[in-house]
Amino acid sequence: MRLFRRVIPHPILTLLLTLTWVLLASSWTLNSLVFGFLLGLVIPFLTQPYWPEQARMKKPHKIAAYILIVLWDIVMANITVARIVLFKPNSRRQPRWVTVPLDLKTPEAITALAGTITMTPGTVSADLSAEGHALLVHCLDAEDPEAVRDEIKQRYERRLMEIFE
Amino acid sequence: MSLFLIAALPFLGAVFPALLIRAGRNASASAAGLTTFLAFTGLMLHIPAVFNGEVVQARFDWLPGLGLNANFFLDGLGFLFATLILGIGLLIILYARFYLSREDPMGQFYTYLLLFQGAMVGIVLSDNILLLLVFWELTSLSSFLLIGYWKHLPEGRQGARMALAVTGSGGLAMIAGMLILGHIVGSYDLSVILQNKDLIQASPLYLPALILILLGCFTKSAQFPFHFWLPHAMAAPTPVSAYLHSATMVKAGLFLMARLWPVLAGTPEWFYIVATTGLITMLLGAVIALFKDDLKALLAFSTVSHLGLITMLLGFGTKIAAVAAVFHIINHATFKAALFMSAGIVDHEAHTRDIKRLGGLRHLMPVTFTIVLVASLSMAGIPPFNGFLSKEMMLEETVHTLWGGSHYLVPGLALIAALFSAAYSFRFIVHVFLGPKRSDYPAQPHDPGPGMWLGPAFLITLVILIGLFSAKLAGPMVAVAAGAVTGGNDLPYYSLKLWHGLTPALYMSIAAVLGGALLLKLHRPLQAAWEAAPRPEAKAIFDRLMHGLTKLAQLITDGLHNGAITRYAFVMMLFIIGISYYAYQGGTLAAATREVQNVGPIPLIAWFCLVIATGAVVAKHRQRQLSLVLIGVVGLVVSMGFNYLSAPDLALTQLSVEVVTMVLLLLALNFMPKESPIKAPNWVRARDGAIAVIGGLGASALIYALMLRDFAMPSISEYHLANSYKGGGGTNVVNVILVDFRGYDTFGEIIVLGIAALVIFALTEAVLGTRVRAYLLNRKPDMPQAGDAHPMMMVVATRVMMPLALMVAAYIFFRGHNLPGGGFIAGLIAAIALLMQYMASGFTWASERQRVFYHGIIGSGVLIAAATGLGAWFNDMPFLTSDYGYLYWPPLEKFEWATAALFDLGVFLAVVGAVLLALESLARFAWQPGMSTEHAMDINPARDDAPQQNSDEV
Amino acid sequence: MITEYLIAGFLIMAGIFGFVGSFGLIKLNDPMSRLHAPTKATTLGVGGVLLASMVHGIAVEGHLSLHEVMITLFLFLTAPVTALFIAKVHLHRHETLKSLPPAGEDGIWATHDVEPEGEEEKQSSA
Amino acid sequence: MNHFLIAPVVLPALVAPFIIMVVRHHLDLTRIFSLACSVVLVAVSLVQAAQAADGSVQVYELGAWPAPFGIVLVLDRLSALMVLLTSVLALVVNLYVVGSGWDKRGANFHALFQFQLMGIQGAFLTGDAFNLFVFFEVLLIASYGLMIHAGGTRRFQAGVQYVVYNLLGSTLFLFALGTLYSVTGTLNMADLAVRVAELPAEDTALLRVGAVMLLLVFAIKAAVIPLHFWLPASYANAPLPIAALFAIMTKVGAYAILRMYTLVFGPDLAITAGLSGAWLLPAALVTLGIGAIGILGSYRIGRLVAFGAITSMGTLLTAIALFTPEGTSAALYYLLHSTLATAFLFLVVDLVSERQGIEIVAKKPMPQSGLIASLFFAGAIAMAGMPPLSGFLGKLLVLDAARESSHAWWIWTVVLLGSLVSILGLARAGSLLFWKSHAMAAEGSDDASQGGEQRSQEDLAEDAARNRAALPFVACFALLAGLVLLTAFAGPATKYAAATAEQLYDPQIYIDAVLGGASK
Amino acid sequence: MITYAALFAFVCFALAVLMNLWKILSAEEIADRILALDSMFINALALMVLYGLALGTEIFFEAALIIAMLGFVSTVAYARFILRGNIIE
Amino acid sequence: MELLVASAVGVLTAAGIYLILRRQTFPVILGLSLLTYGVNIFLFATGRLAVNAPPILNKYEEIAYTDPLPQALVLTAIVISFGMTAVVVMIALAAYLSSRDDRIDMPDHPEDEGENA
Ligand code: NA
Ligand code: NA
Repeated sequence: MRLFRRVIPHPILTLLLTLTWVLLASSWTLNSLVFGFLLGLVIPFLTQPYWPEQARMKKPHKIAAYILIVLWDIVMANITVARIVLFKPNSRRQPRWVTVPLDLKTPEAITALAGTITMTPGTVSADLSAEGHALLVHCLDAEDPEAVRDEIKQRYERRLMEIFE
Repeated sequence: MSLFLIAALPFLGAVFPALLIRAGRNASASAAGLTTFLAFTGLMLHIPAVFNGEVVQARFDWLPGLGLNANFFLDGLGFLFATLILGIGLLIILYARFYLSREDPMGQFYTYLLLFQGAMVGIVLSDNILLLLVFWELTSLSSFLLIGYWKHLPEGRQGARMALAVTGSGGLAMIAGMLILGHIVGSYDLSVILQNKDLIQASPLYLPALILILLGCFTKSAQFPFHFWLPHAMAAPTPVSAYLHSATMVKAGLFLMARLWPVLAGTPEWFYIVATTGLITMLLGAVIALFKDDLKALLAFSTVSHLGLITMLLGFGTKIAAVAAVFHIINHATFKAALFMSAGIVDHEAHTRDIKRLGGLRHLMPVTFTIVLVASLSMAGIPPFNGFLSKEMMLEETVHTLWGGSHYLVPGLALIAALFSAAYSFRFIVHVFLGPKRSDYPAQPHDPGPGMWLGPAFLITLVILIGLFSAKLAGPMVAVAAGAVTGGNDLPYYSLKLWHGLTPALYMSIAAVLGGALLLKLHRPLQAAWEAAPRPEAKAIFDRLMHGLTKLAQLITDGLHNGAITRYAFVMMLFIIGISYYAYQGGTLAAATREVQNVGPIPLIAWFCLVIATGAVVAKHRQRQLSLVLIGVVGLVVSMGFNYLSAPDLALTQLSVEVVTMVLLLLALNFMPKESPIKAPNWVRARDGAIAVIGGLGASALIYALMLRDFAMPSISEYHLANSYKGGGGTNVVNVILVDFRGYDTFGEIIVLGIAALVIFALTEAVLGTRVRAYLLNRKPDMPQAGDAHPMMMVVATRVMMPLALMVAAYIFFRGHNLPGGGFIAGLIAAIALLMQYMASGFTWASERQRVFYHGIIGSGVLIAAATGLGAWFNDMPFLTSDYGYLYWPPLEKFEWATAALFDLGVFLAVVGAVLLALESLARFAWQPGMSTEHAMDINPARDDAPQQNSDEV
Repeated sequence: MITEYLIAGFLIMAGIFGFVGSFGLIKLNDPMSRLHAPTKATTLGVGGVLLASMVHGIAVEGHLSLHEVMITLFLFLTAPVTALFIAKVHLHRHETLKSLPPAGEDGIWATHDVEPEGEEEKQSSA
Repeated sequence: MNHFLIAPVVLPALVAPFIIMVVRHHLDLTRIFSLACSVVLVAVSLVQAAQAADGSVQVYELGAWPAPFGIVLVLDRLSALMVLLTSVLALVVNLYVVGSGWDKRGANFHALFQFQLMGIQGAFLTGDAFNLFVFFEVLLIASYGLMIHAGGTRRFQAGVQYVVYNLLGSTLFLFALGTLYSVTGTLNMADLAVRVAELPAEDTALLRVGAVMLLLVFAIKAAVIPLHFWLPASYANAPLPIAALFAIMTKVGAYAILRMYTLVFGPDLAITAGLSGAWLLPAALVTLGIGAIGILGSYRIGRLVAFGAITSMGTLLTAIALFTPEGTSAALYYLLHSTLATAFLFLVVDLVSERQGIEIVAKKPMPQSGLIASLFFAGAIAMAGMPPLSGFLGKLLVLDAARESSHAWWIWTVVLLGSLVSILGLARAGSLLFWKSHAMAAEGSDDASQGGEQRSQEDLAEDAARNRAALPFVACFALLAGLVLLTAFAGPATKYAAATAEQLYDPQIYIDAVLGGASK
Repeated sequence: MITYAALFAFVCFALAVLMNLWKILSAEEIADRILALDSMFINALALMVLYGLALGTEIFFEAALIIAMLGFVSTVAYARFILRGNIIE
Repeated sequence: MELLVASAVGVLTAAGIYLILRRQTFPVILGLSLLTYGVNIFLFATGRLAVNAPPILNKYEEIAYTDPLPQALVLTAIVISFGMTAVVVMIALAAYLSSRDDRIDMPDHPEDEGENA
């Protein structure tokens, strides 16, 4: 195992990069895999100094579920937002700021949460608090900011917590 | 002795004093004297030949392509002048050794003097008019140095520049004249030219050539109206005046007139120009000389007058006049050099040359007095001295000369001149040496040591001897010299003797002497009248002219080159457009051969975006950040356009270059004003707008016309398409062109990038090495700053992206040979991936993590590219010859490899290094002490748990 | 046939959301709200096109092209960063501590967390 | 395959990155490598000149791609001459720079210097029009770096102008190349010549535009009026030894004009008739005049020499614009002379400015005043075209070559008057700098500190050390020796020039060599 | 059918680009201009992929990939410029 | 299509020229950028325009390719002009920082006229 660690210090990244190569090359050949793998070994070595305190995921397998949920939310929210943008007069729309207190600690997790919020239409992560314990979210049209905050915490933060911390 | 050696010896002699500067005054004087003596001896060895009427020659083809040959010949005329130059030169060298003071740099003096001597010898020995020109100009230069020898005297500096200006311009005119002369004859060799009188005088170019050559002669010989420089040259040390300005250099013009006399003289043009100029000069010089109180000025104007005399004689165009001219040249050289040296002695001893402050010196300086007495009487034309003889001949000739139908004009004026000449000669004797001894000399005068008076004493001996035994002593010399001047041995009868009977000339001589005495008697009232009379002061005019010229030059130069690049660029645009239009309308344009292609709506919209954004950049260019945003639109449209029009490689390059450029511009803009406040006046903007529109229309029309026409011949790119795969091993033809067909261009291109980075680095060092650094360190942001310099999301996102981006870079790199991509784009992507780290986590944090120096990356990139190119040499193939093939390692499939990829790797590295070095250098400007942080992101709650080491949070 | 419908559906969806995104940019009347609009274009707008393209690649041209996945991945990584920065520009220029909701225990939002003038001096002189 | 041919390009291209990678922080090593490279370059270019002397045209096909499809290097008499001149000049300037310590005053000097050489040599050797552009850019960008070497406000300001103006030139170059490619379908210069000659006579307008734009590009480089405006400020504000090296840069423009307008758009070509002669000659004459006036009207020594450079370009281009073998032959001789003379005077003027500042005003006498004055005098003689140095011969050659021209009178008048004005200007400057300073010394006035930069004690100590250095004088004397040799061996030199001109006006040899005789 | 759908998408994205342009020119806030430019990049990306789809070629993909990957860098740079003045600190 | 490209070249060139004639360094740099776009498109268009005919060789079928050579030239030109832009920006910045003035004109008035005659 130690040998494995020494040769492949970033197994997930290496795997991801190998996959990336294959995706990019659109070729599922042995050559491609080998080559992608080699690059997957070299590149993390090169970039390692720039990502010193790399977070270790606790339950990486839960990522897939999370992604699916988010994708689904994106589709649904898009439709809502499209309706707001196209048909709802500005005067009846209720833009709101929402403060989301954070339980997440690791930068990667917080970033994932903020990204998720932004990518789901209707909400945008606008800022972190000075010490990183709260997230400022803007809602395009929210009658009940509390509900938005709770949904974020329930639906996304909890899951990210599982994955990362 | 070879003529080459005679001509070269003075120049060799010039070297020694320069080298012997430290060896002392005697050493340099001896060296100068010795070489001159050697040359003189060498010259004398040719006496038998010359007096036999032979012409001694030495020939060397120096610049045959031009007809400039180092050909020398020695005939009577040359011999006469060379003898004067070297002989008097020896005397001057001796004289100067004692004349110059201890403070004067002796070596320098002799160097200049011998340079001059060499140039003069060169002139008189040249058998090639271009060679003669070389020496001619050299005399101007060396005399410039000699006149300005006393650098601390403003008169010296100004006199030197005046002499150079006048004689220099004459010399330049003469160049043209000589070239024309050579053109008429078809050769620049004097011996050839002198055989072609009829050809020359029949040529329509005769007159221009004559005028131009005479300009040279007149300026050099101080003929009216160019005479004014000579008196000002008297600021030179007296040996110089004696040598250059009486005996030799001023005679160069006379020499040349004499030299070319056989082919130029004898025409009415010659007569009227030369004789008239001479006559006026003679008269004017004599008159002015009488009223000069400075001894040297008196002598200078007297020299002007005598030069005029000789010029006039040459101008008469008759052989007998030429004989007289030659004779007077000899005589004048002897008595005038003696007089100059004497004046120098007076100056040296009494510390003044002002006649008004002198008088009664005959008791104090008997030797000098004797010398001056004899020489002055000779100059006045008193028998039995030599001056009398030649002046008599001159007067005789004037009597026979008809000017514009008048018998009396020339002799009349000549008589007046002779009268004044006698008067100033007497004045030198009477006002300086006669009269009562004075008590107020600036220094107590007495005769100097023999070193100073031996020379002039020798000369007055000649004056007397030639006067008494003219036929014996001077006769042969005059005969051969005059024979050379008149171009043959058939000289008319003349006799050199004191008594010719009661001729008109004798009466005129008597009248001149008596009148001269009378004038001297009347000197005081005359001087008063002279000084009261308004007359143009040549120096003032010249100074004004030069000053005006300099001012004008400064005005023109500053006016044209005022540092306004806006105007330079405007002129450039105007010129380019004008000339291009001129070229266009001079040709014909055939009908278009291609159809216009249809346009879909999307390209139309893209075009619309481009045009609007471009217009907006122009309209809003004063808001700088907005302009950058708008440029971003332009860049996007251009990239999309490339992509749409089948140029994916270009699109990729443009896109990535765009990003880097934008970062760069923003980095720079941070330090610069955010607005451009200066607003040009409306008319300027209208003018600029007009030229811009015309330029734009021109470019449009040109490319439109080109696009609608087919190549007359197939493009070479057909070969590239056909051979890209076969010969280059790649299917992306653009890439194969870049790394293979035209890899050399790419090699140059990466070097351009590398250099750019080096320049930027060097510049950063230079700027940060100055007080600018202090300014930057204390600089306050000019806009309010937000908190959170390194936002967490940015940091995390870029961390995730970096390996992915590098992967993409690798992908783009490896596929480049076959599909869009390649080393350059890959390099940019990699660079941007790193750049993101800089932007996200800050300069200090990121550069601490940079383990390889960018200089090294650039260098290795260039070296790898070069080494790949050089690798071909081992196969004895040219630089950058590529190779490709396949590798097969089971169980893998075969790998394709190409050396071009290695070359591309060089490109990749150079790009990465260059981009990052440039950006890093720029970022260094912004570095301030408070900025360093050990953390990549300002906010990180994960640090809450970690033990607090250093709360450096901003 | 189904794939054709699928592709067409994706394309139409993409068109609608792409349009809505940029339309919102014009229509919405407050700057923060306008920031929401382009997220649509990035997600379902481009996403639709990419999906269509991917399906088209598989169905019509018969090979699996996964570039689209990479593009999506990058968009999802970068778009939130873009949005965050633009939001911060807005906060910086138009919002104050008062106009925003409280920032919880930290008291202030990061964008407004600027050290006072004097402190900087101290640091640089230290 | 004569790999020697590319050595003048590859050698500096290898040495420069080596310097920045390996010995960047060791000044002595950097100098050794840089100087060694310069010496080897001289040797290489001597061999090349010898090879080209027999009149053969050697071709080096890069990447083994046949012309016109790949890029070729071509060595004929002209390019060999230019390469040799560049190498010699570079060696001398390098010696001077090392000796005077100029290279220490900023970063990356020697790397940029070598890259600059690479660019210049590449431009002289290439046989491809676009590649010429690339090497123009290489030499330009290196020159930007060298121009602002050691920094300073005025230098930066002048640098901006220099770069901007040249970027406009580069843009025009691309317009020209695009047009030519679009019309002819080729970039190889020999191939261009063949294709242009065969172009249908009824479709000439576009080619003419391309041709003339190209000429204008080169005219910018050659500082032809009214495209010369970049030069005075750039040269005068550059470090003066660099300005000395730049003496060759204007010649690149002259070279390119000569090359393209004898090979591709030759004087007999009907299509482009009247394009080059019509305005180039008058423009060259005006250039000469403005340059001469500038010499007289300059307040600073660097600027004075810069205008001297413009004057000499005017003379040179006058000779080139005759487009006759005699004119070209004269031009080539004058080119050799004026490059050395301009560089020489720039170096001398640097000696002066290092000691007493840049203004042309009388100050206290400087150290080594006598020696420097002599050098200045020699430089002025060379610059003004006075005997005994080669300038006079060059001027005579130019005037002689102009005899048959219908503009002979104009040419003679301007050249001679230009000389006069130059002489006046140089005499004025010399008299102020070297003679009047003695008067100042005598009067004991003290204004030496005026005009120059304020200097600390250390600087002064360094100055003193620098003043004792012999190497700068060696460099000056080397250039002077070059001028003397050029004078003494004017016969052989003009013979080579005449042979070069003859080769240029018989472009078929060049074309056959490049295209393998296939064009016949 | 795909053709029509593609045409529809083309029209939508083309209009979107025009609206972006309008916003870039007319916005009062620099933040809006940056946002509009960013949207324009995204819409251009979509247009390119659409073209690739319509023409059945893959050569448009790389440009799309580059935009997706690098487009945000200039947007961030613009924004950072306003926020901090210095974009690398 | 040709007209669009040609007019784009013209517009970019005209805008570039206009901005280059401004009096401060920054607009001049903007002008150079626009001019660079203009000339790059010009050079590109000398290979004539073609849609969907990139010069990527297809091993399987005979198809039309656009002229690859101008593309290669433009690529080189883009890279070079990038380097040039970087340098000119830096020198302009250095000039500005040294003099705190970003006017591009450089008035050159002598402090001392010296001896004239
Ligand atoms: Na490529
Ligand atoms: Na650019």
